[in-house]
Amino acid sequence: MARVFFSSGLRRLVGGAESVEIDARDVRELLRALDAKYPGFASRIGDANAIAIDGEIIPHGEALLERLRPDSEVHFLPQIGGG
Amino acid sequence: MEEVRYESPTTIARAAQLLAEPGARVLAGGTDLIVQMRTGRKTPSVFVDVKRIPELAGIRLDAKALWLGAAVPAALVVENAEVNRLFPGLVEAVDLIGSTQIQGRASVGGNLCNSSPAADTVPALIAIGAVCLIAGPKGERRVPVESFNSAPGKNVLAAGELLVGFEIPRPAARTADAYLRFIPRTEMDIAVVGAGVSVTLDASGVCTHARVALGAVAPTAILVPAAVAALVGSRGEEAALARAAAASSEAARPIDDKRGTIVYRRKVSGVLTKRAAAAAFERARGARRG
Amino acid sequence: MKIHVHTRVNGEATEFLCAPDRSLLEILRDELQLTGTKEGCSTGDCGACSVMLDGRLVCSCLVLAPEVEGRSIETIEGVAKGDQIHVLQRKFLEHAALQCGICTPGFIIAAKALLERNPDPSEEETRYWLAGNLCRCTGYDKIIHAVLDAAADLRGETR
Amino acid sequence: MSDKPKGDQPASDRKWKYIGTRPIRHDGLDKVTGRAQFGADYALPGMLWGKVLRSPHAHARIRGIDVSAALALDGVKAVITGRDFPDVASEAAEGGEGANDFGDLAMNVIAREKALYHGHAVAAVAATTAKIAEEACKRIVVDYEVLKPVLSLDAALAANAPILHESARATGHEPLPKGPSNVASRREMGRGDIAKGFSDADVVVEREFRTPMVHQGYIEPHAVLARTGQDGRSVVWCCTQGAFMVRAYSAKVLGLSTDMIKVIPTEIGGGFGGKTTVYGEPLAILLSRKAGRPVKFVMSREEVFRASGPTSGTHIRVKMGATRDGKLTAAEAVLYYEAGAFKGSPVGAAMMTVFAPYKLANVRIEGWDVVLNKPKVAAYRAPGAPMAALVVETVMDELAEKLGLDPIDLRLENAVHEGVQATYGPKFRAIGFVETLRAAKSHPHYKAPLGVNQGRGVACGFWFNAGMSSSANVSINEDGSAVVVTGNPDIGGSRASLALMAAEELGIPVENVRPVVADTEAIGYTDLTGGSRVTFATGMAVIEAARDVVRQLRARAAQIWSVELDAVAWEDGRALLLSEAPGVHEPLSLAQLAGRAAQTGGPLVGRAALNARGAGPGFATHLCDVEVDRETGAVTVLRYTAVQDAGKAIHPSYVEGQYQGGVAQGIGWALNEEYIFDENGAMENAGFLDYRMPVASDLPMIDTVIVEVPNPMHPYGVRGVGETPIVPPLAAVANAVQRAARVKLSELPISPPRLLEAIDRAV
Repeated sequence: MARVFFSSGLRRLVGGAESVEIDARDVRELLRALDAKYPGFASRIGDANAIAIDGEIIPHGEALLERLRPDSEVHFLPQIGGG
Repeated sequence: MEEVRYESPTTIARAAQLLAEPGARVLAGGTDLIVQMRTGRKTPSVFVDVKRIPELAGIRLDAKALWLGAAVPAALVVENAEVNRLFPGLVEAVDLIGSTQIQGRASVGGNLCNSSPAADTVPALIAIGAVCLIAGPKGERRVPVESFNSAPGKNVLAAGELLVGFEIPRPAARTADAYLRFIPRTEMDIAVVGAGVSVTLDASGVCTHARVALGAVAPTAILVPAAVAALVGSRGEEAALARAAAASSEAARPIDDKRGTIVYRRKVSGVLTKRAAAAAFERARGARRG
Repeated sequence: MKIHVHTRVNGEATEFLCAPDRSLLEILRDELQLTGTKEGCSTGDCGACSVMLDGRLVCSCLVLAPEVEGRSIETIEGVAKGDQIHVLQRKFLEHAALQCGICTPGFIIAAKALLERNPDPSEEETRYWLAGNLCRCTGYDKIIHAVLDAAADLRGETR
Repeated sequence: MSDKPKGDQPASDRKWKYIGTRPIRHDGLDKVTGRAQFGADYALPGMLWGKVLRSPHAHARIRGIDVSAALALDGVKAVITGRDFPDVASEAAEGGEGANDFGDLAMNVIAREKALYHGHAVAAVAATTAKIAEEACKRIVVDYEVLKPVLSLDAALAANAPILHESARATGHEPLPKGPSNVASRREMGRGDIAKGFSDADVVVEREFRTPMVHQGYIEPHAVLARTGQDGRSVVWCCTQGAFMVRAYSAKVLGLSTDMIKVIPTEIGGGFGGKTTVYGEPLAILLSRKAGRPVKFVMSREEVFRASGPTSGTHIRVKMGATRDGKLTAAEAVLYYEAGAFKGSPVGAAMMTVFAPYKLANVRIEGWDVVLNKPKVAAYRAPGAPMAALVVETVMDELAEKLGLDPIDLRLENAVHEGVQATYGPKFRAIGFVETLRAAKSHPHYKAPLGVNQGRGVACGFWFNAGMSSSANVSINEDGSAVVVTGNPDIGGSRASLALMAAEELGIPVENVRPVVADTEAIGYTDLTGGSRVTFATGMAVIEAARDVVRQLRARAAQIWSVELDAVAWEDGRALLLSEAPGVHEPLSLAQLAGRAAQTGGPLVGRAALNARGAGPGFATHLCDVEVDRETGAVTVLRYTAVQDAGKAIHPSYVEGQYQGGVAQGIGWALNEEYIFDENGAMENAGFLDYRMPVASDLPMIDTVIVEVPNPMHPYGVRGVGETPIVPPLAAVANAVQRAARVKLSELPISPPRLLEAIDRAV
């Protein structure tokens, strides 16, 4: 079960939970599961533009097929730009 | 679109003739004029390059005075050993005009004729009693530097008139000048405040004569008689310098702009007057007969 | 009306036609294809367009093209002699004194002018002499080292 | 001897032959002799000159534009306005930098209904000379309805503020403004219990800073030359941080497919993030199409200031608490960032970086992205992080003073390390923060005595560093020399680093490796030069491509020797036979194998294309000594030391150069640089004279210490180094000034009038 962490800004979308465990093999499955558990979640994290999986920050658009390990830690983050 | 001309006369008479044409502008070092043209602030129709006129291009020292051609580039002034010996404050001011590159072109005459209140050489010239030599269709005339500019961007030159150079009287014995300016960086800025001071001491070290001028704190560079009064009769001691500083702060009539505030410029006017006066006293004590 | 100007550029007799209000920088770059001299500001504040005019360091953006009639100009293209680069050029390379390189020609021209009149400048003299040349990449550190090292090399010292 | 390429060993165990040496960069000779061609150095026969007409109002509705008088001018070949461009829908821009939206981008390139900042492009002209183009711009008549401009964060957020984008609504986390506002987004992040954290603290410090909009200040103005054929295909030469970005963005703005545009990156005269989007490129393409002739645009310095992408002005509040023994208990930050005329400030990155160096269980961070009538911000070196670090690091300094602790010790007590959960979420892998603190503490600089009116500041900084997509080809020439082709414009010596990595893998001298920056049709897709990613990510691709060609070389040798591939090793630029019978086959050099390439199957070309994962975060600790003139408020930087973890320094000179350059920019930002606007929103100091970047005489030598804690995710241990160096200096300078002058600061720049006022207030 991957553990998904919610920063304070996202907690209102998930009933105040700090983190939940989700059974998912990749990010696409994870988002589906989260959306099922918290209806509307997937569409409302639009501004969380990056996802960190086990410390690796991946732009949202690239992360869908990212594999998750059973002990993976997932965080939703704002987008970062570099100079 | 306007046609533009470039002329490089070799005589004052021909230059005066050209300068009588509407839209004619003197081109000396070009470091102000060309920038103003690029940014659209000035649209000259005739460039009158005066650098090929001998009277404007030389430095000469005689028994009476230093004769400084209006178009002499700053670098030549700074490199001149006699000018350094007699007028260290003027050299300090000239050396502050822009970068090394700018110094290769910019002239003292241009610095004055641009009529910026912040021009570095102007307070220094005023402090040493420099007089402008002006030629024009009606002949020559002399104007003290402090009376040359009338407002930002404005001066006493009439159509067809031309600044030929400066007559700077040889300093009396135990006389020295100093110039300081404040800028936020160490180089490449326009003065936020400039202070030029000249003092003459008697044999016992008491100041008998002084001139104090400030730049960038009024529409034109100003003389500060009250600061002079504080210095004359003193030996440049702390209390006298403090009185001169207070007089300069009081005399300053600055504006708030992107380069500094009123409060700041007033305060720094005093600080620089004090520091420049201290330097001038120090130099005058060690100065040999001019 | 265009003016016919005769000059010497890097030792070569050169002539060009120009409108009276064009800058030497524009002529060098757009007419003579000497694009080694760079434009950073066109107001004399960055030094990228530095050239030597009759042995004086100037910003070519602040020289009107007709002013160079009968004068001689040295640009970055004239600094290396044949297959021999100048010591300053070598030291800039050895010290990694350039990152993007846009300011480099101006710095080399200005530094060369310094070393020609002062073979043993102090760090402070070097910094003030070069204050009219902006560099935004290096923090100047390696540039100053390169110039001081080139000066030592030209004096026959090893640092 | 191993049967595998050396590269499979951990980076820390490896014996380097070329990595860590300081060869002369391959493009260096062209750059010191004036031969290198930058953006403005290209010209084509029949070329026209482009000029942009820019809005003289910071906020105005455009009721109509009449270009007829301009078109009537002899020599004018084309005029375009917003109406010549397609409508572009709102869509997040990938592959660029920061939070760009293509709809906004299109409107930033040329205004449509509204001009949103002083300098916003309104029309563009192509003519036979620059002077005619300029004159034509003057003859274009624009009917403006001038609106009240919004010029500060406070004004933008005020009730009844004029609204820039009437139909836009704030996004993010509630509470959000209802209805139209200048808030583009509001977000929150955090964890733990803030109230409890602060109640556990023995000391709480709260500080507030305002920082102005500042510019990257690259010396080369934006320049572009575009040529379009009768088939509608365009070739674009421009100085950019990303040729593929220019292609994608221009295609999007012009409604073209990507294959219609080829972008050839020229040498680039600095960018620092400022050349990560498009300005004149789409205009030049469209004008060249309309005029049927090449069109060249070069921005003036004034245009660069007014109409490119500086970074945000900010208003930041930070509160932190600590126990008596120096353990941080809680931290809170509220960050307001100016986005400029369109949404997308770097506040997101600021929220994530603000407390990243420290172990904190209780955190609350609130970030606001606010639009106002200033140029749209672009990336600037560690976008968003320096201003946030300024406030946190001044708070840390004040905590240290209040607790009577050494400022480095306080940071060491709370410094993050491997395994710690970052305040922005994930756990750190191997990082070198503690190592930078220790190196700074033991540096002679830290113990050097200080004089009267002098002070020493310490500050730390963090940046993520990026990976992203890169392609690389490594091909072997007939004589055994090599060519490395990548798609990243070289902004600070990256060609030398990439060549070093190829040399290391191939085992040939770096002088025999030629690194090339290719155009968009000569190499696979490559994300732009930015995010400190090139040496890391493109370097990874080069290493992979080189290993690919080494595999081929081993196979060729195996073929010649009639042995299995596994029996051939590659060492020091030669294929060696790992057989029981030494001396049977002499090793085959790269040159020998290259010479027999045709015989053994054809040319030797290694390829790699990857989306690099595992960028290692960069940490730095800086020391700064200043002297303050208490009568004028002038600050002199006396000494500066920058300590930073590079993972592995490939070419140490250019690593040092990044540290030094970032420090210089940071010092400028701290002391003098700022956008000054008049009451109508026109920038008053749009030139190098009054936008006061540091000159050579303003700075001391900048000492550097390269710490190397290898990034476990890179074959050589590389971390990006380009951005982190600008994060600490704002605070390092501020802390030094505060200690030297015994004042509390709350605003940048620490200009002489501002500091003198603070000194007078404190007396």
